[in-house]
Amino acid sequence: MLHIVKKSPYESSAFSDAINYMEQNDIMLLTEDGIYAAKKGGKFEGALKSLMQKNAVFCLIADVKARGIQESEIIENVKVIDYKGFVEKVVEHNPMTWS
Amino acid sequence: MLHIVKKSPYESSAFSDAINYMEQNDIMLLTEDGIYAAKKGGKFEGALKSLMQKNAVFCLIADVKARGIQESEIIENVKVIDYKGFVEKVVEHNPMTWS
Amino acid sequence: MKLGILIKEGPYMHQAMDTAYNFILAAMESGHEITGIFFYNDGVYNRCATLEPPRDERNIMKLLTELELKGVRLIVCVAAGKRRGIVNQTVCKVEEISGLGQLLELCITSDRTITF
Amino acid sequence: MKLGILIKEGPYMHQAMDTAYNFILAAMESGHEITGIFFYNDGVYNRCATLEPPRDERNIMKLLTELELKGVRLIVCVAAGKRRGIVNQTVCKVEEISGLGQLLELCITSDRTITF
Amino acid sequence: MSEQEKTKVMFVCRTAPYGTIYEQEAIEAMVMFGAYEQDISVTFTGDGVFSLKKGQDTSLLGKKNFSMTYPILIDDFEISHIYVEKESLEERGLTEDDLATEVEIIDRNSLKQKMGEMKALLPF
Amino acid sequence: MSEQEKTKVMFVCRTAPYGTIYEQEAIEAMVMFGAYEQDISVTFTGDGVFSLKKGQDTSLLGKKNFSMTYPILIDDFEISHIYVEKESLEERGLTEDDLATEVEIIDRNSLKQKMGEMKALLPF
Repeated sequence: MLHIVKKSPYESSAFSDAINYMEQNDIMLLTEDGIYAAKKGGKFEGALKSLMQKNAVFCLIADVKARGIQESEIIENVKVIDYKGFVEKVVEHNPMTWS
Repeated sequence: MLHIVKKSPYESSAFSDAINYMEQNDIMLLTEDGIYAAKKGGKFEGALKSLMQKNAVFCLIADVKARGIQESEIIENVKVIDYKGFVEKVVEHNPMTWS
Repeated sequence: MKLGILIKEGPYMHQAMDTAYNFILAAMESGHEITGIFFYNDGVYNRCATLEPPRDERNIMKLLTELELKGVRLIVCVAAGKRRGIVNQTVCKVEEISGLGQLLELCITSDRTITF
Repeated sequence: MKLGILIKEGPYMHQAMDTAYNFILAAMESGHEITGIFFYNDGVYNRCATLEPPRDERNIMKLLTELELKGVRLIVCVAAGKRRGIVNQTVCKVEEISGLGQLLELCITSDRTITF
Repeated sequence: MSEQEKTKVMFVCRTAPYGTIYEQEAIEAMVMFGAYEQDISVTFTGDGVFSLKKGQDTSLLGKKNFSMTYPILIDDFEISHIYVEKESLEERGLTEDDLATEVEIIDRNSLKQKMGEMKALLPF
Repeated sequence: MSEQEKTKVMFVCRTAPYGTIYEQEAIEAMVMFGAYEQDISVTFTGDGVFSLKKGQDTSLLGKKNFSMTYPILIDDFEISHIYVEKESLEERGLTEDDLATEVEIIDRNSLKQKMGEMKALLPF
């Protein structure tokens, strides 16, 4: 499954709820305000790194740039993709949206 | 000040944000989905009790009843008020809404 | 006391308008004056004239119109309304549409401004 | 692949419709088929015909109408629409209004259903 | 229609009732979906479990009490399963006795597996 | 108008930009309020501090980049103060260098005091 997280982890439980539901081979896409979970030095860096020991995490470049986050500020191993990459992930995995 | 919390503490940061902003003599009103913070046995019972050592906490009876919570299930010392009581609190304190 | 009301959420979607309505009734019963209700953000949808909720459900648009008949001033933000399609043709009463200055006016003339 | 889209949030208020729009353009460019866009909850507001956003801002209603001209089917839930005032007089195109069965139909006929 | 041909759709209800309309409009969709002879299931997780709390009385709110619909979803509206996540109940201090209707209480791991079997997941 | 006669109003911005419209419509209100010669201040706390992150580029979203307005709020639009809460910045791994404009970074205790002096608080 593809778990899409679109709320900020600081104000919503969407991110932690999604983590709770991730199985082996599942992947996560951070979009909209969800991308704050991927920012280096934030409160959720540990949770994301721990998730990435088993699951791949992606974030949407359009949302990253809009929020003024440079690619160098994204936690290592989080893969940056565009809308076409988003489509590919949906083709590969059944999506569930956490908002 | 009167801090009005209207989101569930389980899904939103509104409750903990409001606590961070409470000064001596400030009071809190739990309304709408905020009233889940006042339920006995829930995850936020400790945080609410610790807050109540210094600040008074109220909850709105209409929201409590709608959600099937009995008055006996409300954490002790949380005062149950009706809409007229809500108005009185606003008259006594300048309101700030956390949603 | 003079109370100003700011509504930031649309009807039905959030409970905000329902809570505000019950609060306003209670305030008026207790003898307080409502200086006005300002609709901003999705709050402007509360004054869409074509709401048709199921018969066993409250009609928020009509409840607000009843408040207006009791003398409560309703103000729909023109900018937030245009962005969302709440304009002359769709709003309950064209006279309700006004600018953001009215929100500041509410803050100035009310003893308390409360946001729902 | 056949992709069905569910929109649960209104225009401008949430980013949902913007993300969905960019996703749909990318999917079509990649050769996928959009089986339809179903508007539910506040999503029905996206099809309000009277939106007038500022000139330097995107017009979500028009962007959706362009998708429709490219063959994408738009479906506004009749029940959610009536509750919110998005009815025959206010919706872009009366033919778009339909029942919840169409959402299930999308789930059945699409390889993937994605919610925004 | 044979079981194999049916489309498996799951409502994933994550929001508390009354604070927003999501849960109410989710029920309206469940009731309609039931008529189409597919395999529809409903899951309550996170704050969604509060929707099943018994004793709801909305008279002071002026809103409709829609919790009466849950007990008849399976028999009258052909919903296949109603699941409630054990961990979410526990975190909120709720037990089976708190629930307004009989449901299948299952743990998160079993739920993940069921979600993996669905053709479409509809979050509310 | 003397300072004493002015009404003190504070915008309390708690939401991140772009995910919702709150921050954009808050700015639209700030800009209008500035014209009325009252004492208007703006506070960024919680996720609101993300609104001030420098380098915002919304071209791929198709949305308007409204962060250009912050640097001119005080000079061009007569806003009295822009406050940013220190604790919220730290929790999000942000420092003064990350901000798009010069603002008053103050700690939560000082902010509470300022909030207590307001006639009206407008949360966004």
